[in-house]
Amino acid sequence: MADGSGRGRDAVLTVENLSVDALTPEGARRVIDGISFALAPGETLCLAGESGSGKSVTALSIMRLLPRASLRIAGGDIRLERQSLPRLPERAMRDVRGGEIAMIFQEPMTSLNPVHSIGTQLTEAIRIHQGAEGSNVEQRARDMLDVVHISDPARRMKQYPHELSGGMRQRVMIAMALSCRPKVLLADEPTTALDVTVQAQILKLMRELKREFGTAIILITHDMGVVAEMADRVAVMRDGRIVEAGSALDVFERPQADYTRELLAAVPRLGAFAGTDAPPRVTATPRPPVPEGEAPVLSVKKLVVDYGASSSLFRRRASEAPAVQDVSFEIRPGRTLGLVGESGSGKSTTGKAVLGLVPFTGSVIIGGTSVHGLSASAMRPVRRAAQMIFQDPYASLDPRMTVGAAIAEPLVIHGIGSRDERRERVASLLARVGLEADHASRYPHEFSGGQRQRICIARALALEPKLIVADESVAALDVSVRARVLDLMLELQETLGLAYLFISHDMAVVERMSHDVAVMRAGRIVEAGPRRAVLSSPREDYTRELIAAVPIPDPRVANVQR
Amino acid sequence: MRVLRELIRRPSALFGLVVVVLVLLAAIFAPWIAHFSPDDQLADGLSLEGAPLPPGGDHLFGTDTLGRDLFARVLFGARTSLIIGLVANGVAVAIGLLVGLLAGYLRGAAGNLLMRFTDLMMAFPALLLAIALAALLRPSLWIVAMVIALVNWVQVARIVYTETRGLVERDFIVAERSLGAGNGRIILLHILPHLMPTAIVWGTLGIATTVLLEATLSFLGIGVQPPQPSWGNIIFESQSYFQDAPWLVFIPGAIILVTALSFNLIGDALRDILDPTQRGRL
Amino acid sequence: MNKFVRKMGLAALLATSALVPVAFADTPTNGGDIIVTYKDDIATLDPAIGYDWQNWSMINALFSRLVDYKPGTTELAPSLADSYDVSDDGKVYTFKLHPGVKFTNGRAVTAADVKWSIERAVNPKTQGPGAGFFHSIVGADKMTAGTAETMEGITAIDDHTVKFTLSQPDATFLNVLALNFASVVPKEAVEAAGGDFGKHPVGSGAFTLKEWTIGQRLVFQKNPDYFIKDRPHVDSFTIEIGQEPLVALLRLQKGEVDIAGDGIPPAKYLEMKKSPEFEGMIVDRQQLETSYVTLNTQVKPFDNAKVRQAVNMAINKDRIVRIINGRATPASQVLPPLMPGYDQNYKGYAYDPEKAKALLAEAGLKDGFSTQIYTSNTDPQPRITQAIQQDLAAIGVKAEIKAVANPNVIAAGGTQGQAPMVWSGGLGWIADFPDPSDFYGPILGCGSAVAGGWNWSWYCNKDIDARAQAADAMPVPAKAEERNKAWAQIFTDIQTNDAPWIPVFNERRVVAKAKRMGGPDEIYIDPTRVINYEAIYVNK
Amino acid sequence: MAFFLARRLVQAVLILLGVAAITFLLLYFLPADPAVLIAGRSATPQMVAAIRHELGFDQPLGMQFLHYVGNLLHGDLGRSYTQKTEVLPLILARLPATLILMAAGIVVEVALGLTFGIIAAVRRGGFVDRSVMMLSFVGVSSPQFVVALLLLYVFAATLGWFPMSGFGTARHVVLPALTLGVLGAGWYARMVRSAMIEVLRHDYVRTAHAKGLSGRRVVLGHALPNALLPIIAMVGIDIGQFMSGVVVVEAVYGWPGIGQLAWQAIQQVDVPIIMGVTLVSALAIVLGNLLADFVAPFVDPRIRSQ
Repeated sequence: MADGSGRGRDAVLTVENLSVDALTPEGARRVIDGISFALAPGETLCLAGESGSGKSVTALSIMRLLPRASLRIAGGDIRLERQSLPRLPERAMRDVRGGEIAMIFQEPMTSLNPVHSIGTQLTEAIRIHQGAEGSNVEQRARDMLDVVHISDPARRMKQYPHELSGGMRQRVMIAMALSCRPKVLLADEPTTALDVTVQAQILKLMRELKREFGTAIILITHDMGVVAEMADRVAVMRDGRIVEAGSALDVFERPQADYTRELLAAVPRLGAFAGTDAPPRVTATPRPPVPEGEAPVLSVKKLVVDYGASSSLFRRRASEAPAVQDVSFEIRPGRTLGLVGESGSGKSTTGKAVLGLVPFTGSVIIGGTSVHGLSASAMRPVRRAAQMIFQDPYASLDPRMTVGAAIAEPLVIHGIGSRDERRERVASLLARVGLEADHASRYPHEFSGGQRQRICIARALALEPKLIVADESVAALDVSVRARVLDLMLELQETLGLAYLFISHDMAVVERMSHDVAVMRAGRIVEAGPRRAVLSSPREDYTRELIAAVPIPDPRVANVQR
Repeated sequence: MRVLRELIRRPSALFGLVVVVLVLLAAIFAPWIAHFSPDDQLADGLSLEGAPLPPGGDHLFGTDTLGRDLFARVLFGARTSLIIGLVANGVAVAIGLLVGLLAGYLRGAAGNLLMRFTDLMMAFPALLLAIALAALLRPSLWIVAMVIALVNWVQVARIVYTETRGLVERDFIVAERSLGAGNGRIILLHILPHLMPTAIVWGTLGIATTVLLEATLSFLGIGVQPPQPSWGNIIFESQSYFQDAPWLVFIPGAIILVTALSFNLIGDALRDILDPTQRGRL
Repeated sequence: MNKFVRKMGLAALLATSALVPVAFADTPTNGGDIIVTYKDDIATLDPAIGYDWQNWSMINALFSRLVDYKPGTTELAPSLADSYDVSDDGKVYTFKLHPGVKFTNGRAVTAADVKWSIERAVNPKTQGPGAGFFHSIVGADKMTAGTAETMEGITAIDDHTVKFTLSQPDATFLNVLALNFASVVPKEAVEAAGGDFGKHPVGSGAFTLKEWTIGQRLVFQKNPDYFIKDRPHVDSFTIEIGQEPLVALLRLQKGEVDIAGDGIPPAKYLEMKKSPEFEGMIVDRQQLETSYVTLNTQVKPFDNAKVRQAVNMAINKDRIVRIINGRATPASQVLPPLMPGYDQNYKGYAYDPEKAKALLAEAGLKDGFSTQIYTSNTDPQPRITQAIQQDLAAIGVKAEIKAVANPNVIAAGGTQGQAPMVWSGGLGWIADFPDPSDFYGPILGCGSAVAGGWNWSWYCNKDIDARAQAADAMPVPAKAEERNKAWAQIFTDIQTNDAPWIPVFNERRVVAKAKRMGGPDEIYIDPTRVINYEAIYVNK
Repeated sequence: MAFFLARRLVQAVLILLGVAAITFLLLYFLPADPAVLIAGRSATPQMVAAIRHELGFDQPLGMQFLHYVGNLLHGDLGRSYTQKTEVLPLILARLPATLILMAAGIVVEVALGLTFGIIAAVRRGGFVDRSVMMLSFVGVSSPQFVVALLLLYVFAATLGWFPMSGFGTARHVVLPALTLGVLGAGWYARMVRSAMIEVLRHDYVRTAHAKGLSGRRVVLGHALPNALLPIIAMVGIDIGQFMSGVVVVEAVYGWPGIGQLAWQAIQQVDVPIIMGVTLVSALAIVLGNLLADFVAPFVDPRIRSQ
């Protein structure tokens, strides 16, 4: 640990041997186990690691905002310059919060209070910490909005969070955090919930502000691309410990810990498959590729989804454009169409329309059957051919149903097999996605995110479909897990000849999975074609923008870009 | 069995369970427990001036204004009140569930119609409706129970409606639909179980209010007909005696309270136990 | 009615100072403002409409009539009329009005007002409950049928003389004229009120209505021009309404209230009776009331007189009286003890369950039977009914209780074949006037055994009906004694032979008053008008 | 927004019509015959028939209802059978008292409910939480009449802090409002608690803490406004519940409101008054809900921009 734990005397924040216990009825369980690091002024330290590694708990410990009933600092010390925070009286700690150490959170949508105006929320912090009065405060708040490049600050001050876009809100959060010129900024996954292009802008802004204000930053992220772009030093966390720490360059180029290496290997890199037409092979003996010219499993023509039109006379909002407009594509057996685009571009709606989950106009033909206008019973056989995997595996499993029942559900619905046969089928499906047969009697909440997504895949496979619509199916997963799930999906494609409609905002993942790519924006497909063509030589500016915004998990490249 | 074991593990739920079981046993075995018939106006049950006797002596809870043994009346009243509290309230919750669920799930014209009807019933002063209904249908225990059910379902429907609308949007319902599950299956197997906590909360919270509503109806002369005792009408019959014969008001009052509380404690515990995501936690 | 002084002058009446019975120890003092509380709203103060025990005494105080009762007695006395004359056949009554009487709007009261007022009370458009009392006046039938607008039987001979012609002699006619329904009202005020005369009453009585805040209070002020000298005694009385009886008593105790009009709820009665603190604050008196159970003579098995007699013997009236803390006297017959014609020697059916069972067996109902008993749903009526139920059960009669709101009891009783038994408590028969005929026609006569009628026994004995008619035709006071005897016989015969009722008790009325309120008990529970506001006074 | 309110207004009118129709139908089938009651016990069948005709009861049901609704549109609620006067002035004279009582009751209820609910939510799972919830349960399960008499006996009759009965000054309203409010407060405490627990989980609460705000300020300034929405909706709905409670409370405290009027009318089966009170209550409930709809945008800006 060369300088990872560098306890320079000039460190602005020092964490020393910090331990945190979770309080459970069975007794205390250690969730942070003796971590130490120091943060020099103006430095950016990235706490990297997967979910559950203790990154956020560390940040909350520093702020002393751990939920009193469930988490407790068990040992160690946190010092802001020379002041020991755990021993500070609550009153004094309040002055530290927001004044000396500020924090921004992952969800800009929910971390601003929806009932207070931007101005109120901004000036509040300034009033508390600086004791400034009246118009002076207003002026400072407007200045801060200016600093984070929000246009027309005077008007924004009167607006409410829901009137701003996600990126704007995160800018407001940053303005709020920096308004009292804190010495340290804790940023907990600040860009995870944002589109790539917006993420790029926010990251740029943070770098800018760091230079301008000299604020030291602790950036918590799971995204190694972000780490590479932002970090001066990196601390990799796992299971409540720091497994590796060092300069960004060192960690990326000469990782010491196995875990770090694994983590880096799992990170998808855009351009890694630039020279190929198809996703990489993952099985030894794949099925022979489907010959060109075979009838497509899915054919979509002039698809339009207009939510406004379906609602009643009273509720129609005239200004809203249809969610999906005039979308056409087809997918042949054994192939994957990657559908990329930013949030709100209509890609998920397209996926739902394909499965008849939202009303649409136009034509959708699955396995030769036109879906449009089919009754529920006529739709059933079609459903067997096309299945869906959702973004949030936990949300898409009924929390009150065992995993076995969930996987058997499609069989029951379609009246396939006897009870015993279904049990066997469930067991084999579980095995197929790499889970144990005895997992069938457990409930979804007892599984990890990756396992849950495997369960969802098993459920989708139960009917032996020809097509699977995967809607952001790996977005909520940690990188290492994500890689394994993607491998599973590829393997299934190779062995079962599945076709995927792979919906994702992540260009790197799409590159890895797809044969063809379609880029959506504002409800329309702006560019489509073979993956290699679209990603290597995009015709549209928008596509280029998307590609450029993807963070590259390589500090050297990132530093050049800076 | 698992549910029972889990209930017993929780001290508060155990307390509730014990009370409820005791009350149930008291109701079932009332004729064997009571020394007196609940309707027997005992010759020596009143003082010479006609005042009820305080607790003690032959009469554990004292006597009421007609010289009847209050303990016996409370025991037999448990039958009436449990039927009112459980059946009336249960039916109300069931109707509320049905209407709210259908309205929330169906949306569209049918759902709209159901909700407008709910609004209409909401705007109806409950007591007046109960009175009119009870006056129309000749009062008897089951009629009273039905009247109360017809009045009390509205709030449940409202809440269930909101919850159902939320549930329908959830991914796992969309997932079910993508699997081709029919409406019946989705409603029964995937929405209804999620509404159970609400049903349990209302079912248990409503017990006390239902028992008291029956009492109010009795007081207005449209409840359970005398001499059939119910906890509520024991209180209402004698409420003006609260100073001179406080046992007539406070004993049944305390019993209603403790019973309702016990149901509530069980309900709270059940809600947690039946939720698999809470399993293993306390 | 022992005596009615014919052609007695008002001056003479006042000279004898008959207003103040000998028993009065102190002389009334004048002045003072008092507060009276009631629970229920005052329905109306329109004398042609008001007909409940609450507004009865207030209307009485606002208006005057040709004749009236002496305070605290059942004795008739001249009032608006100085004197009257009755023809020998008993069909024509001629009254001379007291000169110089004015309505409180300043206009003099004339004979034409008397005619108009009574016609108004009879006119179905008025929807008054008193129309039936005037049936014996010539033209009343056409009026009630809606085919005439005036009654030829009433004529205003001049401003001060009014003549009534009856279609048949009516011994109770003077009593009828003493009813509130016969109060004299000024036509112009009634018309000006536009249907709301009941809220804006104008009369020539002892008081005027000064203020009526709906739901809160009514203030009655002394009429300075009242034609009877030295009355009323108090300057004003305020009726506060919406007062829970229990609360009213607490306020009475604190001196905030002078009269708790609703009396003492059963819950407090014993405590107050025993407490020395309440000494002299409780007025507890007999009234002209009988509480009874009607036995529907048209419903099986009560169509059998033996069954009716049997259930009469089954009821333990002493115990029922105990349940209401002794606030009543067990009754043996239809008439209450204070009523002329009450037979002190008649003992009725003694409590004897064994004999009752034997009688039932005789009637072929050895194993008893099931029936229903209707009752008002306000305490203590359901409790009393439960006691009755238990007594009936002892002889094998299973009576299901139907406790419903008063109007529904009335509806059930008045529907042919519906209610086998009705407990009259809470709707009990309080006499309109102190004459035995009032206890026959409306509740036991054939004419009232009709749908919507009040003869809930559906009792109709043609023979008795004829005797009743004959008794009523006997001229009063000439044959008063004989008439009372005839009535006494009628009622004991009804009870002995047909037993259409179980007379249970005669309830006493209880009023709680402040110690400062003066005067004898009988003006607080006046047999003809509950509280006599004219006569009450404040001790100085 | 304006459109939304207009729509709600139309709905409100329809609801009132529905309430009128149902009440009318229910009361029509009541066994009691008003004509008999009006005619009194000395009446002959002819007199009863004449009165029935006067009241229009000899007409078919549909005609009677149309007539009623027609009059209703002119603001005519008919005439009381027992009081022989227009129903509308009777109700209007008593309405202010009831509105004052209800307003005061709601204030008590919301104030208590908010205080206890917030305390319970902040101290979730602890002793304070459990005690508060237990207390709220006692409140929900207590018979109103007994509570009213107890309060009256202790605070008015014995201690003499408040007048026992009547209407007029602020002191008069204290006990009735307390009786009405204490019981409802139980429901509110429960609701506020769960709403607050939900809100306290949100990121913006953490943001507020992270800004260095005091706990009180976070809870009251940031969490509470977000938890208010369901409570406002509940106040709107609650008016209906209050209409029932008011009957008992007004009776005990001699409060000159429409609750007493309703009680008497029910006892006397005075159909026009029952109809009138029902409609006025329904109107109050509908207006309460409308008011809640109207207030909601001021509390939550998200609704404002819809």
